[in-house]
Amino acid sequence: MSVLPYLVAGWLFLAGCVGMATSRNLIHAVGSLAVCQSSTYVLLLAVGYRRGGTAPVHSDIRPGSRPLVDPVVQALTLTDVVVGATVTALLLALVVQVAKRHGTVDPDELRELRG
Amino acid sequence: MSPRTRLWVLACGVAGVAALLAVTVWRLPPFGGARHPYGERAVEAALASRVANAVASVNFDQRAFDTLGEQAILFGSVLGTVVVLRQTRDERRVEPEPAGVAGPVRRYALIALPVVLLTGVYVVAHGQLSPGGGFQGGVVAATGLHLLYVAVDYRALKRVRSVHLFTLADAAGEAGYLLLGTGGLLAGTAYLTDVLPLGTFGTLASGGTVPLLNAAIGVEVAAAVVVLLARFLDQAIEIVTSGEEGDRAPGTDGAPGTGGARPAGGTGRADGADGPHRTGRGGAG
Amino acid sequence: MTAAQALPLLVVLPLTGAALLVAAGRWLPRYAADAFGCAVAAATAALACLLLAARSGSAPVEWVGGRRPVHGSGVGISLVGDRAGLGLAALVGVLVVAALVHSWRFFDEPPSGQNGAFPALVLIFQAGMGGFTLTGDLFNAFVFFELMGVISYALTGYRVEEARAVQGALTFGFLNSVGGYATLLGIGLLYARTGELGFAQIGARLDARPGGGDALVTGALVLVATGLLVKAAAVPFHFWLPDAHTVAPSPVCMLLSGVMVQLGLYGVARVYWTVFAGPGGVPEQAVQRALLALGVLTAVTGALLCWLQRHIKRLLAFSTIAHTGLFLVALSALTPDAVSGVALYLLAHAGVKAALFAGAGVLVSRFGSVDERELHGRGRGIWGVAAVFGLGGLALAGLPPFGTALGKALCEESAGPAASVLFVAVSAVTGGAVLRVTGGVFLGLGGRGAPADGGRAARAGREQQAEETSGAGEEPETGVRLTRVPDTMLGSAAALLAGGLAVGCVPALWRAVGETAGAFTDHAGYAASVLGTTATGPVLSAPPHWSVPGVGLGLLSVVLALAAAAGGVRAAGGRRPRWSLPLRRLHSGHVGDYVACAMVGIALFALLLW
Amino acid sequence: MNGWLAAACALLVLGLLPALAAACTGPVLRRVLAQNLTTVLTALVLLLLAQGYARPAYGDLALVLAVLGPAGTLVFERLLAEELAASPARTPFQRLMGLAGTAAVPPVVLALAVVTDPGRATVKLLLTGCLLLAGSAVCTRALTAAWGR
Amino acid sequence: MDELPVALALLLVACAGTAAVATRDPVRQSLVLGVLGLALALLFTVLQAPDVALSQLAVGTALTPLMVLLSVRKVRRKARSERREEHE
Repeated sequence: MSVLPYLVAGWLFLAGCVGMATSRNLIHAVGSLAVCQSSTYVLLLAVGYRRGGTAPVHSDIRPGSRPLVDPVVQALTLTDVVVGATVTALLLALVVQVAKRHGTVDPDELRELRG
Repeated sequence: MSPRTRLWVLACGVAGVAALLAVTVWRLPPFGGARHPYGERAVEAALASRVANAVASVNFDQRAFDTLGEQAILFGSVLGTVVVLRQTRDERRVEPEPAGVAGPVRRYALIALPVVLLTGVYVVAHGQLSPGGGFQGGVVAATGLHLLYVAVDYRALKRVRSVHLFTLADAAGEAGYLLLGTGGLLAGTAYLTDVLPLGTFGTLASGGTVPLLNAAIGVEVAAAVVVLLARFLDQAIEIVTSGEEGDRAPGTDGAPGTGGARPAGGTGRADGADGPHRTGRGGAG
Repeated sequence: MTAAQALPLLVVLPLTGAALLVAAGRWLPRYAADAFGCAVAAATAALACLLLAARSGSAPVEWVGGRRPVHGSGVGISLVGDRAGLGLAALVGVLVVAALVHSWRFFDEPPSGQNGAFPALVLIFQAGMGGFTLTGDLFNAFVFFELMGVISYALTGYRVEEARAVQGALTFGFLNSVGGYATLLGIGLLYARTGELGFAQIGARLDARPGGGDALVTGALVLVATGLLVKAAAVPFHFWLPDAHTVAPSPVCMLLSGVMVQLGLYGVARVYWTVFAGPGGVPEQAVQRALLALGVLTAVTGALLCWLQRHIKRLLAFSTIAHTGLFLVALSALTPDAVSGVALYLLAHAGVKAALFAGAGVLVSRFGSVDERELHGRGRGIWGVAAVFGLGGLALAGLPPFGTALGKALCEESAGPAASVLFVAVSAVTGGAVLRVTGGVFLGLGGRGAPADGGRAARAGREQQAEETSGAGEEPETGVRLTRVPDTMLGSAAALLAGGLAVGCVPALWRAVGETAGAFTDHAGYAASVLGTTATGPVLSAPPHWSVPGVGLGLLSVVLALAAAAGGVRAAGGRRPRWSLPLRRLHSGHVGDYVACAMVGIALFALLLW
Repeated sequence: MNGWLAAACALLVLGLLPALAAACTGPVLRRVLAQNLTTVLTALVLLLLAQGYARPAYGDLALVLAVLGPAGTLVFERLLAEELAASPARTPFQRLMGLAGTAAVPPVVLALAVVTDPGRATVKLLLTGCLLLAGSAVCTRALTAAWGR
Repeated sequence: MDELPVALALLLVACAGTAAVATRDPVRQSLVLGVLGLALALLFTVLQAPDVALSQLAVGTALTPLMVLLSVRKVRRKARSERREEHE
């Protein structure tokens, strides 16, 4: 259990990369990139977890009454989620244009930019 | 590379990276450990500035500069999407068709719409108290607005959505965040310093500038998501290139996305999608 | 306002400008939007220069949000205005202004209702690069890294009507995102080990741990460096760069090749010296080995492919890769002298390369083509552009007194005699390729490259065709073809070239760079200045200066470049050597290939560091 | 580990894992139904977790999911009309999934309402429950209607 | 035993992630990605990060699928019209 979350993070990163490299559809590749990115969420939050801790949000608990997990990694992950969503949007926009200009979204059929 | 070669190259790379990650991960401190020096300092600092949600305090106070960069990313990528999905010279717009949606779905959506918007506002407003914040609430509210498209039709959405106003709100949210930061400079300290009175712990106005920055982000995110989706919707529904489906005579096989195989009629919508159909308008480019 | 307080403004100012441009985009006329963008960019550049000049004593450090650390541990983000950071911010500002001036009449078609979109994107780009140079926090650096990334994909794909543009932007986006996520994984590992995010704080915690660095630290370096090396376009992470440069509008190329790529290198160096250079980091020999190997690979690949191109912008792109390789080789010495050499080389290269891309932009707008063969002899008469290309080629080859020659000489000194051979060869080949273009396009020298005759030759030709990118049939970026060269375009190119020359001629700059390099490579000194403790000053080395062997090697590579260009002009249009086919096939424009190669690159880099 | 957490784990294993499997295989209609089921089950698990960790604040997650989940399913229903129409006839399994989504809500919500002190928290909980029920019912209905055409 | 929810959520995330990559059709993939988003939100909750879980829910349930499906629709429409052109 002490390394399981980290292994899952690594697995997601590799799976996403494999998906991107073997993809036959650019939209699928964007989805794989999202999987790849979820590895960073898992790693960061796993790093900040503390056994028996609870969220560092004092709306319904008294300060100091329970051990807390690390709020910093949560803030980092939040930023990361936003980055992920925006990158997805921009890449999808580019895929739409690729489809328009090349008439295909299969990377194997894109015949430009060689050599 | 041929697919086969690529697979081999990939296999080598993945094996190498997997080995690297495995070796590295084994040296990490065990999952769930109790040593979080930065985290503990951050909680202390959050309580000292009377912000109940330490994550909000990190986001909008202690590491507010990260959030400044993050909202710049959002702002920039929305602008980028607007640029990339613009209507080019060889494209024109067609009017979306009305879509027939089953009655219960439409009723549900019209009732749910205000609930979603309220939830969004609630999530933004309580950002520094309970889980939530500008980003989460902004997305919820913006998504809620699109129930109009999903459960009514695109024309209903267009009636309430002025892309121009939302662009303005997007820029205003961005500028608001940046300008709130200069309060610190005016007070003679560092940029983004919390110079307002801190208020009472656990109330909506606690935490000085935190709720204001949070609200600025909320406005920006909600507006940005609307603008972003507007571009995608325009592309998927209204904009056609010459030679694309919008050009052909109506009635050949129905609107795109609905296919021709389906028998018409029934209880559901008559013609599910706002596909482009031939109109006199067009050639706007 | 103190210098420290002004540091965040280098980010805030352009962002505010961009927000205003977007808000007013509907009403602003075109020229007003351009002028406003230029003014904001210039103001930011001026602020950076002012801060750079006004500096006295230690570097200004600002804790954004006023969260100053107590006893070396705090909760805030620091911005560090040391000379390296501020100098790069100033360089960014200058190039952004040049690019905006160059694009003054560019781009006939902004999105409807968004007249200020292009200048606004460029301003956000400037903010991202400024933030990246100044930040003293690892995660904050990642945020600005992503900001640069997102904006550069959008800018690369700006001309959406062109099939290639969107494809190039897309591969760029994929590869950079993967790199960015690897970096973030590395940041997570470092946070897990040290519980800190500031460069100085992480370094201090690593050093405080008994027993020195271990596999975790090395792995973190590999992952953090991956994203930065993708940005720096080190082989085999470089595939996005030629594609992006082939398709991006010329002013964007000026920014990408002039400074963004080099910021990747800056990031690697910054992270290494502030985080990993201490006793708890990664052994020096391992880093030297890894950087040297990557550098040689990058330089050789870049130079070969540069020579083989006929698409002028792609050719320039590969020359950037070759020079990145040279910078890496020089950096691998890990000494202050090497850093000052690289810094001068980088500054001059930025000016020269940006000027060359500006020249290529003129060609596109004038002829609708950047194909060396198609343009053969058609450039006669536009002597201004011819001069930019000729001088640029000579400068790339290392003609004294251009700053490139000085930087190259200094790098050779610190990297040793074996590396000198590489430096001479690579700069001769890349400079020679540009001179070949100059000779062919502007002087009409040599043959046009007659179409191949006979069945076998034609078949071979077709085979060749399949593996190359021609530069014909480009849409003019200005919408309509220009009949004469606008003064703004030529003026910005000439100014940039003059800047490249000035780097080699101003001894005051050399002294400043020498001091900067000393402070930049000072692991303990950086931590002390950020965390407010005291430390011994950096080891001061002699300021860089010209040397006789350096000038001699520079002249040698110029002669070689001229010879190569002469040979190349004569053989113009000939078949490209068969042995280069596998190398060219690797550059397939295929996302999957690029990601697979990047994975191999990560594994390779890890292997070299172990 | 208390009973609420155990219930959440059980729901995760017995509900979410099969739903994931169903969302990964078969015709599109089945996948969308499974996605809808996942949304509802996730919201319930979130409610149970909030109780199990004694953090009523986590209930906001379920509330947000209860309002956004149906929106997501309707997105699929709207934009996949073609695929949904082409899906083969409804199987008992699919009917079961549609039913399970609606039927699982009341027991969980009522059990939680019993142990919650009456007050704002109860109102929020019941609101979440109602939204979940209504959303799930409407989505299932819309999906099966798409099949019926 | 205390970390059983974490372990189960991790398992769910790993399965959903793998399935998302293995599903090659973008439409079907977007459904699996939706489930992955929910699984991630669950994982974040058991890792005591409700703020992150909330933003994952906000992005993953409706926004991302909507963007993906709109792109798919545009792409298909384009491809279909090109096929027709070839056919004619």
